[in-house]
Amino acid sequence: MSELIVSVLLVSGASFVILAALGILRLPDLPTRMHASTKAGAMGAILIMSAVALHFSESTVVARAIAFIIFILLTTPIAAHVIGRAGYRTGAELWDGTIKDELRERYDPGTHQLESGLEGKTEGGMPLQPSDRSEM
Amino acid sequence: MTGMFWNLLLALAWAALSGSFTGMNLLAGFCFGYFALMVLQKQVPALKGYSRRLPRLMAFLFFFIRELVKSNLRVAYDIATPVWHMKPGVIAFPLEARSDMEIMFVSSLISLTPGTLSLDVSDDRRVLFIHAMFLQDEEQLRADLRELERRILKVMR
Amino acid sequence: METLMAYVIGLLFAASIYMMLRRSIVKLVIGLIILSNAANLLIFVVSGLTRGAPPLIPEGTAEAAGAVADPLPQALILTAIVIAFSVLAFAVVLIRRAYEVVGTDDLAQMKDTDT
Amino acid sequence: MNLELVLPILIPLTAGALSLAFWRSVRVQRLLAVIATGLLLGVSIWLMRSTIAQGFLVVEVGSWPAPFSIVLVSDVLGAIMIVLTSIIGLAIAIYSLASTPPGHEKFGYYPLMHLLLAGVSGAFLTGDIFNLFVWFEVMLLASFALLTLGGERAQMEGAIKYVTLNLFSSAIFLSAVGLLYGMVGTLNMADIAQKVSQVEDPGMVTVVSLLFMVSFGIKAAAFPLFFWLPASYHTPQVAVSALFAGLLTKVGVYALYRVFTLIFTQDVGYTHTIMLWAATITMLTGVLGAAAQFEFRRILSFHIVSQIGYMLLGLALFTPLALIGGVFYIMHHIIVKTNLFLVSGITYRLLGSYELKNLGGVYRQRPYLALLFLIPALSLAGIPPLSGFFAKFVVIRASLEASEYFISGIALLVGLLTLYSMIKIWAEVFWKKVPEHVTDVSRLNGEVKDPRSWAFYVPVVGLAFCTLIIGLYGQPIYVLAETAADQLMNPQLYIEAVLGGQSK
Amino acid sequence: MLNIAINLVYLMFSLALLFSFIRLTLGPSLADRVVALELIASVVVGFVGVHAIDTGVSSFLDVAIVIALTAFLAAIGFARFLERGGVKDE
Amino acid sequence: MMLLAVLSGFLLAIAVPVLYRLAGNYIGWVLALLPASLTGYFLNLIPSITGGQTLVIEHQWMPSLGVSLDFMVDGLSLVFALLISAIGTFILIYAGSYLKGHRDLGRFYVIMLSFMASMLGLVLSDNLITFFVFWELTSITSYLLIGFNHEDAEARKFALQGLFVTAGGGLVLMAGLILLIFMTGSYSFSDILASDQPLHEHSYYVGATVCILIGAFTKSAQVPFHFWLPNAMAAPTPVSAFLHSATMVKAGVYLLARLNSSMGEHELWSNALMFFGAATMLTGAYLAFSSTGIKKVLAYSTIMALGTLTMLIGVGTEKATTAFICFLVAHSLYKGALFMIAGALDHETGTKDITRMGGLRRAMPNTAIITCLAALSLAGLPPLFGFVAKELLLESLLQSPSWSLVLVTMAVVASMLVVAVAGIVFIKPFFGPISTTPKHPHEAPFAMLVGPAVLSVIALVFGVAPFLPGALVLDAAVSSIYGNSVETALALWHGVNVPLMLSAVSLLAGTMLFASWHKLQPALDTVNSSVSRVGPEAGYFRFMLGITQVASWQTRLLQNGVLGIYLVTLVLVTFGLVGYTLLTRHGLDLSFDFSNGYFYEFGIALLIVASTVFASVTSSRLGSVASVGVQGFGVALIFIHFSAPDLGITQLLVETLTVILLVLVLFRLPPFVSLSSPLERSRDLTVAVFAGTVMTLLMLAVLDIQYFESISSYYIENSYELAFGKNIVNVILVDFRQLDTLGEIFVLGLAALGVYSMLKLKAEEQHKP
Amino acid sequence: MNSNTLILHTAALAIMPLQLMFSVFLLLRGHDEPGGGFIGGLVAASAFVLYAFAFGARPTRRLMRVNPRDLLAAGLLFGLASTLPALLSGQPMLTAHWWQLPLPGEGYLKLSTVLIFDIGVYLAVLGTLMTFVIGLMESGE
Ligand code: NA
Ligand code: NA
Repeated sequence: MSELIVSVLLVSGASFVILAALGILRLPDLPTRMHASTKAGAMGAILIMSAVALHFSESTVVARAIAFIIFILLTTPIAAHVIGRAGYRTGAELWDGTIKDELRERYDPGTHQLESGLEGKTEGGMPLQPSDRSEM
Repeated sequence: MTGMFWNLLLALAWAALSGSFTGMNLLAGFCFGYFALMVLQKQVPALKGYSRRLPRLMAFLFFFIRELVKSNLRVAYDIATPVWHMKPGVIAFPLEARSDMEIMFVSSLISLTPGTLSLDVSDDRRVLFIHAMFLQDEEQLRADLRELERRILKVMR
Repeated sequence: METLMAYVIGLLFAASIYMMLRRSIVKLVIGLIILSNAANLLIFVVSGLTRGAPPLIPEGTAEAAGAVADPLPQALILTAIVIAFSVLAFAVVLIRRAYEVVGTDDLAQMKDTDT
Repeated sequence: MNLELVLPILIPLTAGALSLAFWRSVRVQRLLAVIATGLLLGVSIWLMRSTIAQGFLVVEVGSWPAPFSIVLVSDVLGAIMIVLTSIIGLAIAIYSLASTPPGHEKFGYYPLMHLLLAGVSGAFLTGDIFNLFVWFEVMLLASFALLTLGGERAQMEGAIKYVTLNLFSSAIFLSAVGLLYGMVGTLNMADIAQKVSQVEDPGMVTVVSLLFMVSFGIKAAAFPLFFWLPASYHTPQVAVSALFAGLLTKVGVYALYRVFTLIFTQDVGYTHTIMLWAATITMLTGVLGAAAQFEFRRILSFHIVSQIGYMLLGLALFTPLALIGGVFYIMHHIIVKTNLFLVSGITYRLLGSYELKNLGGVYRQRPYLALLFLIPALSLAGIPPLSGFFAKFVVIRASLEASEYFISGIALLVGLLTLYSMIKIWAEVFWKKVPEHVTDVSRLNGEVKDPRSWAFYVPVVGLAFCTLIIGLYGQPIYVLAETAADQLMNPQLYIEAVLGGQSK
Repeated sequence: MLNIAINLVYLMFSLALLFSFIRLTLGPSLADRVVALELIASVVVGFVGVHAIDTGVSSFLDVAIVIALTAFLAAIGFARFLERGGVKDE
Repeated sequence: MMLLAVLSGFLLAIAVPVLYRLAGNYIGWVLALLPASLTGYFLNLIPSITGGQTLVIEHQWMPSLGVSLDFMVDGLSLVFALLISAIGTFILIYAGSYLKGHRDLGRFYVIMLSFMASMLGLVLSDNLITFFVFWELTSITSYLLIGFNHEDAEARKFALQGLFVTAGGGLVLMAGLILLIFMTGSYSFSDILASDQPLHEHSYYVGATVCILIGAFTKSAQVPFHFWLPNAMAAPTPVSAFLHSATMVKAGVYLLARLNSSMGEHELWSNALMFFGAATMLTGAYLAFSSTGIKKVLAYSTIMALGTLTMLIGVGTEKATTAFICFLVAHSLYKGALFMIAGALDHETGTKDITRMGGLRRAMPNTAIITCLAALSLAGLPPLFGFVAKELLLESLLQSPSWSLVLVTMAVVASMLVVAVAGIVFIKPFFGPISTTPKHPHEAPFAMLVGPAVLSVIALVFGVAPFLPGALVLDAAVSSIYGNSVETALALWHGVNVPLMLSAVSLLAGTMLFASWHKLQPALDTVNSSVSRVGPEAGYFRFMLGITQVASWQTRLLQNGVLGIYLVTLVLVTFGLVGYTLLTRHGLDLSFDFSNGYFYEFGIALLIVASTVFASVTSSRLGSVASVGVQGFGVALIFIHFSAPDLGITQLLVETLTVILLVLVLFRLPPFVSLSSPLERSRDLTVAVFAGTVMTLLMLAVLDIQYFESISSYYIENSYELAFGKNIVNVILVDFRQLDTLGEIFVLGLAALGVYSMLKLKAEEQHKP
Repeated sequence: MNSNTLILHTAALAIMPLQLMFSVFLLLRGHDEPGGGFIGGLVAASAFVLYAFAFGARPTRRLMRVNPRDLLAAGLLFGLASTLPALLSGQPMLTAHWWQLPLPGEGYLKLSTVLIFDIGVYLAVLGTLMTFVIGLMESGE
């Protein structure tokens, strides 16, 4: 039984991975490829690790598999966000079929300022300060 | 308070990683966690009211995994079939989330959900720009995103 | 598999040498990376490949279960990787400084010191 | 427990780490430099005495039995090399007090110097082929860093060549170690030697031995593998050049001596003949290279190549006398070549250039410095009764004894051309008038004095003294070389010392 | 059955590697290559997981954890390069 | 005592700076005390030597090498030692006056004394190697003396020339001496002379002889190596006087005489000596006659004398040997005197050109008298010792067992020229109309005349009483050269015989030549200048130029500065050697058996291959970097797949960090551009493929071979039991082979240091004010 | 350009402690399972690299408080210190020493020169890598 579940988990995980791979191969532009790779890749890895956890069924292995999943969930979207943002800002071509781009008009490539379009409106009396933490 | 929370979490994670939940090991984890936090002291933003969040967290996890599978399948379907069904685009999504941690979690979870990808946050941190793969029904998408954000904030606040 | 790897490693050596012979300093560095990978793999392969038996002693036992992979070359390669990495980090910064100081990334133009 | 066998590695390592820890205090680093190298000299003499008394010293590092542990071994050759290393180390440490630019001192010159010495010492003492690789790399990285310290354009250009070609050598070395391990399953050199000698079909051993030959040949700067040396040795500040000139290539030579007497003696007719011709052409190309140069340090650099040829000739002829000659040559050369570089640094300080055309008038203003140049210069050229004469005499005698007349002839011609180069320097730097376009002669005239300028002269005098000693009081030195060569010719002694009861 | 699944998964991963590598070579933008590199890291994770099951050695899991914790740094590095206006060469 | 006698010169040389400060202008006199007392010491040895004894004094030096400070005194060495110390005494006195007030007088004496001591050591050494040591020392010290006026480019050039020729010959001599050691099995002259081994039959004989002759000929300025000697006149006159009278140039002759009894009596030896000696004699005489500078004239006449001496050794009869010794002594006396006089003339008139001197006898009467004596001896006129020597010379040549007629003819021609030379040296400056010279001439100071005077007087005494030197020491000297005991029985007057008639002829002809010297000069100049274009000196300069040209050509070829070419060379050498050896010593194990691999392993291999190829061919830097990252992943997968998890982790981490570093650095670097031509690319590709192929073949060959079991079983068995660790790789790293790891972290630290200084040092310096 | 987003900043703060913790974990159990000082040090370095990427070089220096170079020196000295017990007790160089310190409750704390050495490796690796990265970032990228 457990072997069956392990097998199913493995194969479905691998399917996600191969879909991700197919996705980045086939999809027409950077953001769409990222949709495929980031999520499906992570999903695949998570499923495989679940299979591993189940297969060994030892506390140490399970614990590590959980740790792995937490780490993947934390790091994958960050990487995706950073690349996506950088790719977009450096002018990666969007697919012709893109129907909308609300970011383009608010982004100034010269100053790299990105407006929200809500400037001047306050909300709930909260002062809005751009983050001052970065130095560089 | 916040430091204590993280510290405990780290201690647990330590024990989980090493696979041994003995008292000694938890203590060791606590120590190393403390060490790690010490390094970060100044930078960790305040977090409060941890105790209320655990049940909400559970509920949220359930919700999220469902979303994850659902949208994953949708993306998978489009990739696997020869014709593109997608209508991608970038939308500006006004944020409810305010603190750094909230914004990070919201954007991360949106990114993790297939079909949506957080590209950027406006300089005043009020709008999240999201690349969505399926903009066939933008209103529905916005509603879904808002629901996701609401649930996250519920866990975090 | 060793046989196949012999060909792969031959290719790695060839590629690294080809890259090191380019005139661009960046390619030179890439050649160095490939070269160290090639040498490490060579040690790994010539001392014998073993599948699925890492040189670890399982929990609760005092001896390795059955035949395990030869740990010694692994230790050597680990050392070699670290050393190669150190060297590489140095080389990477070196080419950057060289580019800044000399003003070209063309190795053929860096021949003032010899003649 | 042979402490004296361990300390030559530990002292410079510790001094390096401590200098690093005292990064902010150049004064402490300076003090440490002299103390540590002084200690090293003391320990090396202790090591030499013990080695002579016991024949071989062996430490099984970590108390694990050989061949499973890394062993440190000192035979007479190793002890000789350690003594030389420490002499050079002390000389350079003192010289550096005066010569090192403040920026260099602040950016790790002293730790680098210590660690270079550590790498060199480790290479001389280890009895393990992979550990040898590690020490080579310690030495190499230290030399990389020293070579680039200062960041001048020439340094960068030279360093790229130096780094690339040396890395190629390291990769070949590493591959060769891997292949050898694949064949004999061990890393301990004595164990390898013992096993290699039992191999029935030694063809593959010969093949692998050539990889070692090439790799060490690059480190030793033998023909046609020497390009990195003349490309780079004249680029760093002079104390670094001197340190390199004295020690680095000799580590390659030492490694060749070690493996081609201990391990790879199964096909001497082939391997050593290749080396013989390489040695001969090395002598010749090096000296001709020098003849074409008109820059003080470049001339000296090419001569390193040339003299490596003599040393290799000693090994390649592979007779007891030839090995004596080779070992003697190494001893002589390390001291003399370092000293010449140090002198070049002083004339640089006096006149601000290494170009012969910008130098002159030193004999008039500094006759004692001129004498201090003449001693190593004439020694290098093999003029009796200086150290170089006996070194060359033994090597040539050995080659005549081996009926290698052509090679002896080349060796003699090279001696003459070496003299020519030294005389060229002498005539241009010392005898010639200060050229008219050189306007700043305030240092030469003694109008401007450097702080700590005594530190320029102390090592030069000391090394010149060593040169004189080796020449005038050469008997003990010769006996030392004889003992070393005797041990090299009888690898069984080494094997027994390292493996004890295990050797068959 | 598990064995079949494992071999199947190996096959799928091999294909996945191939596809992502093709994207890496095709680009066209650096970001595309980086995405491909990221995916390859994921595939390696998968490989490691399957290999752990295949060989019954759980220690391989640590490899996966290390990849999860560090591989994304390369992507961040590349992104940083792009955003700070590094010399592009596509 | 003997050791002290030899080394005292060196010791005194060291003390010169102090003594100079104490003695000031009298330094010459003070220093001369040493050679004077040495003269006394050597004179003191005469009785025991004439008694047929050979003194051998032994001192250890490097016994293992066969080098000892052994000294031997027999007749030959004693004659030389006496000449050196006696003439040296006068030279030192002379120099103090000649170079009075010269800023480098102290340095001069240091070198001069060293030279003298070296020369003494040379003639007294018993040990072959010690002999050679002193031989080379004379070359070096004479180099320093010739280049004494070192700020003059000519002086430097000719000093180098002298050194190059003599030291070059010296090196050849070294080979010859080594061969001689092989032949005789002995390191000492005394053993070699005492043994009656037939050296001629030894297979090394020819080689050794040729080498020794070359050494001796270069040192003694035999044709074709003679050209350096006149050029050495760039030296101050005291040096010339010493170098060319008694000493350095005679070192070669000394060696020939020393070895004559062992190596002679062979056609090669005697013919070579006769041929080169006669040629040198004639050449020297001719060139002396055709020169105008007084020092040049004397120098060339020295060459003539050296040729004569060599020729006489070659003739080798008892008579010839006697003639050799007499000629040697006579020449030393008159040449020493004449050089010092030449210096005095130069010093007092300010010119060296004889054609600008005339009628000096009035201003310098004492000088004229001394010159007269010396010149008579030079011309070989009675009653001076030069006459005795010349008569003996002609007589011995007439009795020569071979080539007698040729040699006699040449000797007569040479004597004829020498007579003319003597005329030039004596009559030209001192007689005839008074010429105006740069300085107003007056008599030279006492210190400068005492030497020539004493030497000339000795020549006169020896001429009048030739039995005196014979009884003193010449007999013994002749015996040691000839190998048997000889009684010379010298006499001034032998009656009217053939030699006397020949002398008369040469005197007559010489006088005529002298008379027409002025008229002949232009013709001689034409001849000389056309000969000099093809002569040996031109050959020397061509050789030197050739060295420089070959050197720069070779350096341009090898050290061309192009890293690519260096690397190609290295790669070709490495893999050429290895490949060739593999084929010849092992053979080819070409295998395509991939059957034991799983398909996904092929996948990983393919990934590595593809990423490597792409990294190498892409035109995108960052693509290349990313591809290298993929390659690293592939390698990590191999590690993981084949049971090396630690390696896998490390490889992944390192690869990631490498990519990060590269990206950080590439920020500043320009994109790839295609720099090399298709031809270069295909060359590089060929080289690379060749290397890769050899590496593959090598691996395939090694894969079959495992001669011995690995030592790893020890680690596997004891990792937990003894080292308390379960990760065997880690236990090896931190315990079994901890020293490797210790070295490794220092490598890391060094890389950090290097990087740190490269990045920061410049910036820091720029911040300095 | 401001390359750092709020998201990256925040994420870095969240991920970094996990990495640091994991690195210590790898260090300590390296003797029995994959890991060890080198791997641990590399992971720790990645943590700081992440921080540096998010916040820049100078804030990373401030965060670390210790100069990476001093960290490196400490690592090297730790490595050398592990040779001391053997040296002082007259055993061959680098002979391992093990001490078991009883802890409150059950169990012992196993201390050894091997552990000291591994900590040295960890620190040296961390120091080295941070020298590389911070140096490169500071030198006018
Ligand atoms: Na589709
Ligand atoms: Na240990």
